[in-house]
Amino acid sequence: MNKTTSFKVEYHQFLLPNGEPDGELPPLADDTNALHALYRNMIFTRLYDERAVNMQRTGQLGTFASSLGQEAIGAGVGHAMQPNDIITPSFRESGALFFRGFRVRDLLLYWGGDERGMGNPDVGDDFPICVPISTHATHAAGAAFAVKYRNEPRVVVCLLGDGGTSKGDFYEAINLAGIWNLPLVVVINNNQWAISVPRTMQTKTETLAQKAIAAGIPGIQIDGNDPITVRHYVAEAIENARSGNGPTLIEAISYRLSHHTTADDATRYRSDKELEEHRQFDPVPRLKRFMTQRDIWSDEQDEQMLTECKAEIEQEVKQYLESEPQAPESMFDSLYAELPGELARQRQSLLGKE
Amino acid sequence: MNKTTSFKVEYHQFLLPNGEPDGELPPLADDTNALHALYRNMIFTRLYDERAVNMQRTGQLGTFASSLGQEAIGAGVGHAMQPNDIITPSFRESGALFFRGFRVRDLLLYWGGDERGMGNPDVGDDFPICVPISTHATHAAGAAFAVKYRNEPRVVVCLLGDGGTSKGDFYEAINLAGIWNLPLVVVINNNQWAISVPRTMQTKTETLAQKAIAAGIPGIQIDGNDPITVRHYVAEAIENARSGNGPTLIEAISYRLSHHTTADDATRYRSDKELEEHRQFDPVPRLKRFMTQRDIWSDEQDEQMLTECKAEIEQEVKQYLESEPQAPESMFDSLYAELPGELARQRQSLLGKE
Amino acid sequence: MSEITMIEAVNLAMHHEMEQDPAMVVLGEDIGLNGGVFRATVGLLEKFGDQRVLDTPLAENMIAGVAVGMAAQGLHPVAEIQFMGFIYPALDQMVSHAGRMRNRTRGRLSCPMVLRAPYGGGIHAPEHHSESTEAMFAHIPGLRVVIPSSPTRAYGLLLAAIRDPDPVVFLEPKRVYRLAKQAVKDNGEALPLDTCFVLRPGSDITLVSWGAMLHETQLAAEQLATEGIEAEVIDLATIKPIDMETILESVGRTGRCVIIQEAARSCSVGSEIAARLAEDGLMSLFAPIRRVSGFDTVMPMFRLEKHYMPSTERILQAVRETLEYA
Amino acid sequence: MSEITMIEAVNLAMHHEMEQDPAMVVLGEDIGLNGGVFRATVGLLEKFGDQRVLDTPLAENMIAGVAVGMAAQGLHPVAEIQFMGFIYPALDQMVSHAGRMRNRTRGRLSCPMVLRAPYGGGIHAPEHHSESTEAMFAHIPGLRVVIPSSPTRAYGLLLAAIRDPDPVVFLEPKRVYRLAKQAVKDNGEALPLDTCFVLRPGSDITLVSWGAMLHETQLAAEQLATEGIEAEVIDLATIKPIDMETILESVGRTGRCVIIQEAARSCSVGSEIAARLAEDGLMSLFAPIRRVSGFDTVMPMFRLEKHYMPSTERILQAVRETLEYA
Ligand SMILES: Cc1ncc(C[n+]2csc(CCOP(=O)(O)OP(=O)(O)O)c2C)c(N)n1
Ligand SMILES: Cc1ncc(C[n+]2csc(CCOP(=O)(O)OP(=O)(O)O)c2C)c(N)n1
Ligand SMILES: [Mg+2]
Ligand SMILES: [Mg+2]
Repeated sequence: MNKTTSFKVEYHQFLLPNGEPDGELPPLADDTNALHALYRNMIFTRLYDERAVNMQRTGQLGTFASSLGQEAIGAGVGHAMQPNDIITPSFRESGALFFRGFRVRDLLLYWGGDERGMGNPDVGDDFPICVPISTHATHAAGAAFAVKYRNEPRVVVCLLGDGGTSKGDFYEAINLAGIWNLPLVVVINNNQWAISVPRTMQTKTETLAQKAIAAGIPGIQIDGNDPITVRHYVAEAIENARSGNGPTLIEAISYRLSHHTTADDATRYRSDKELEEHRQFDPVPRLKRFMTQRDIWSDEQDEQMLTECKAEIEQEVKQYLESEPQAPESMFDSLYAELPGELARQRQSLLGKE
Repeated sequence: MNKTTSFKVEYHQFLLPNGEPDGELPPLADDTNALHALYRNMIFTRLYDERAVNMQRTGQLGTFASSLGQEAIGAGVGHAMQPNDIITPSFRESGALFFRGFRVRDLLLYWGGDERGMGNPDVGDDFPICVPISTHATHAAGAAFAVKYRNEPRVVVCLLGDGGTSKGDFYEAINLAGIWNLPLVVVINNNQWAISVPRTMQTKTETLAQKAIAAGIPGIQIDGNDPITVRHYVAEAIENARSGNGPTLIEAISYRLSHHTTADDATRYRSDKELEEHRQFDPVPRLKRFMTQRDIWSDEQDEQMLTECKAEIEQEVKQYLESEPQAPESMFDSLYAELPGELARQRQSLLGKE
Repeated sequence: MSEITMIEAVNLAMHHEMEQDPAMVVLGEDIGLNGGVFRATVGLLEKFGDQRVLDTPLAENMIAGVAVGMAAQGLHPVAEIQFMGFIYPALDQMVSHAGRMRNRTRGRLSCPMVLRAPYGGGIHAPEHHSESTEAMFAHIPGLRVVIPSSPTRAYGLLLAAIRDPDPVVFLEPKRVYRLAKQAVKDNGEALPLDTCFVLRPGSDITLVSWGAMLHETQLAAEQLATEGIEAEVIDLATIKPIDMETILESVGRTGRCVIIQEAARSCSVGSEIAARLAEDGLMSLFAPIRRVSGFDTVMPMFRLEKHYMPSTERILQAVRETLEYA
Repeated sequence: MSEITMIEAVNLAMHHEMEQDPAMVVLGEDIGLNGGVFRATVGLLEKFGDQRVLDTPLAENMIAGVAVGMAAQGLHPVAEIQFMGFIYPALDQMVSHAGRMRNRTRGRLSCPMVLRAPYGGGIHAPEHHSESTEAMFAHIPGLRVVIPSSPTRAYGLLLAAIRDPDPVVFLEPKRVYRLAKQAVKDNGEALPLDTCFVLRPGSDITLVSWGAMLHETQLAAEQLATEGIEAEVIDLATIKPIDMETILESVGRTGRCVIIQEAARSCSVGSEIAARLAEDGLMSLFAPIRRVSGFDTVMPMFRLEKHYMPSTERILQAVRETLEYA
């Protein structure tokens, strides 16, 4: 007996690299406020990145991971989420975090080596930045269970990278999300590189989206450099999850135009040619061109927005630079709800009062 | 832009549950020696299991995992392998291990709580039984790399269960096998249960074979209760891997007719009805009927073989029961190639000579 | 109030707390219909349904990670790892996230989860089913590690662990699961998570132990008593934090200490207690601190396990040498 | 013979051994074209090709498991974990398989692998990049754990680790990677894997440390020398097994001991050394054994890391208190 089971993965894109629409556009394309918000977030993130990289160079910040070239993913995801939804971010999704209520100073504190960055009490239930790759995927599943358990109309969005799809955590999490029908959307930022390891050495699959098939959940591939595509399909998956229809895996195809982090030198392993070829797919000019063509954006607006964003960022940088360091003993003070006696003594010894 | 990538998983079966052929048969079906060997291995394994379960009941053995109902998988896999190939077994594949050169006394020693069981020096390079689920999948990948690295025409076969496919190790291993094009065949013994957790609670996927799609490698589903199917497709995958064509994932569908182990009581979580329904798929009568229909097996042969197998098993049981326990200090003696000084002192203290 | 075993006490505590606390959920492998391979969760599924008693796919890293995610979002998950030998994939989540969530977010999020696992040898189990690696968890900042040694303490300590606002690793000495019965009152009273229990007062020597080894330790103390030697027996109970006050006070009186553990010796909980005594109690010691422990070998398969695990004889020998030391 | 840094010495040892040993392969994340994020593997890919220098997908559990599989089948894999903060998924393989393969098969198979990882704080790295959890590995039977503290010792110990027929966890204090240069002879000579190094002889007090903390420890010793106090400084170097002979001999002479480690305190390597001294060297002690260590807190993010890591002042204070103890 021979039987065959079939599967498929679809690829979606609305805007071509030059900003021209490719076929019919979704309603979102007519929502000027939404487009402006997406654009502003991308610009803001890019300016923030630039500033942060400079601060790292001058010793005002630690190692920093830029999202240059991939801003459409953070913007699209952040904009697609409802305030009450929950994000479990990787370390490269500043744009999404700005939409979630994290301030520049929070992120600078974090990359400046200060726990308070992830402690902003106004942020709600969002998870902190996760450094160990893909270990947050199972948190996302657990959080999705929690909101489902309480019948809350909330969805969890997990962001991770192409490298992150090689780690067992990722599979374990999507497998659970499938079988438990969790309100979870996992977005892969496929920026083609995991530090120096190219996507082609990470896995033999043609797509990363097809990894969803291993969990029995829908998986789609989208142009991650088109903010309209990202916003549209992530929102669709989120609302689908909110309606009780379970998880989706989305592979957003992008490209890391920066070094991996400020500690990395990509010229060691990546050709200039490849890098230059990918500049044409840059999401920022793409959306700008689209908006300009549609007459909902002008150079003046652009100038003004740049100025505003820069001013806001400078204001935040100032706050960061002026922030008093935490007291050394703060390393004890949020460790447990109630500090055990033996640690209270260690704390005293740190204060020099043994 | 919309593009679609497609994937498929095929299901294969040669013999129907009643032993009738289902369509064209492979050459193997005409190889009487091979069929006799497969049948003998299944019978032998079943008798061994029965004996071992009894020994556990009478305190002569520890917890024991029977493969009742799933003998076609061990037989098919073991027979398909060349002597020089390498197996990484789970704990439920006695039949395959008998083909590999492990003796009944070795397995009894192992389940009797004695390390020497896996130490049989005649066994070659095969890996020992692996108890932590799926942790041996990456060993299989590493071993497959080693033989490929040395240009040896050898293939590694990894056996694991349906439950084992939920664990990150499994995905990480097949992903690596795909991208490194390793000579590896992973066979899932899908016996429908992981202790009390049914296949349907393990994952949402329609098949387990489709998990191969996440690694970009071929995945097929086969009737794991038809020894001809198992032997045929596993051999095909092995020879394919040997020819440099990379890994295959095979889901062999079977059913656990026993309790999980002697420590388990399946009546707690499994209906008698389900159990009874699955008896009709039993691989042992299936092959016997096929051979009888083809006139290559008789009741006399059956009787004689049973007698022979029982005698051999009793002989082995005797060897096991008469085996002198290892010296207590043996726990030190194979730990390191050279025992560090501090451990030499602990060893002395065990001997009461501090 | 009936007499129950430790495993029944564990079960009772979970029943009690699920009744009280709608945020409590239980998850793990085979914990639903099967009631757990040791029957710790028997009856929970029937009583609280399959949204609160969750059979998971087979993946310990996932179980721990999902518990972290649940706990950070207001649930009180109690996750079971079937045997401690399979807990290592969960360790990453415990060290990288569970122990850090509160600190990393300066208290914005927290991680009130319990990770339960049966541990230790002596039941003739297969390979990997008899480990005692509590020290690895006791080394991890931000966690609490608890080991009960009797039905009453299992009940009270597990309640405390579930109610604790921080992550607790709760290790159950499986050899004790059905060893003895005790009257356990289902009164919902928790025990403290930072206090030793003095099981037997004594003035000649202090014996510190935890989990199943208290059995041999108490037998040794009884034997010594017949010889007129009064050993004080302390059940450590909370492995992290360690209640050194009680131990120091005792050793301050007895001047002699033997630590008994089943785990391998190097970098273990016994090492920590000895080190703290050498730091804070040195001058009250009349004799070297002896550790009676498992060897720094792989726990042997069961035919030899009794040679690995400290016996009453080995304890007695160490005690005698310590007492005779001059 | 040129002066090189520790990271160059690590690189040199791997170059040397790959040349000698065709069974040696190197694997890990970013170790190929990129030469490793710390440049430990620079030049290996170019010289030995992509079948011996293997960039892996991103999965530490897989890296360790694959190394176990390779090693069991005759290769000598040297696997890199990019930072110790990401080593935990690999721990399962180390405890469940690497440390057991020889024992479980009574020597039929073995596991001659090395798991290398940079560890420790002090370089202002992001979260999870500054841990010191060597104690977890030192607790695992069947492993060896090695920590070099200088270029020459890195070269000789890494060669020994690669040649050792059993699994070795090789932890490199990344703060020392480029701290100082030393003349290292590329003569292929390995150092022993069971012996301390006495870096400075002394008769007044014994200071035991390893890895990066030897820097502060030696500064403290120098300061003490200006005051006429001669501290003996011992580089533990092999964390498992521990060379207690050397330490006991030293403390037998000095009667005083301070142990300095960057790691959290509870159930650590320092605990083990103190415990063994309290067991086998108690009567030679004139003063309590002090441990100067990281706190039992999460390693803080880098703005505060210097308050976590033992400073020369903290060492000096502990030494003074130990010397003044009467
Ligand atoms: C478990 C783990 N291993 C290694 C690292 C070190 N590391 C940081 S980022 C990175 C690559 C991640 O690649 P990808 O998932 O594609 O994300 P990207 O950096 O491209 O956004 C690595 C290896 C880590 N943070 N966590
Ligand atoms: C990592 C790990 N977790 C849990 C267990 C306990 N356990 C032993 S067998 C088993 C179920 C395995 O199911 P499956 O993979 O389908 O194999 P089967 O027993 O059906 O052959 C479990 C949970 C284990 N051995 N290893
Ligand atoms: Mg990437
Ligand atoms: Mg199964």
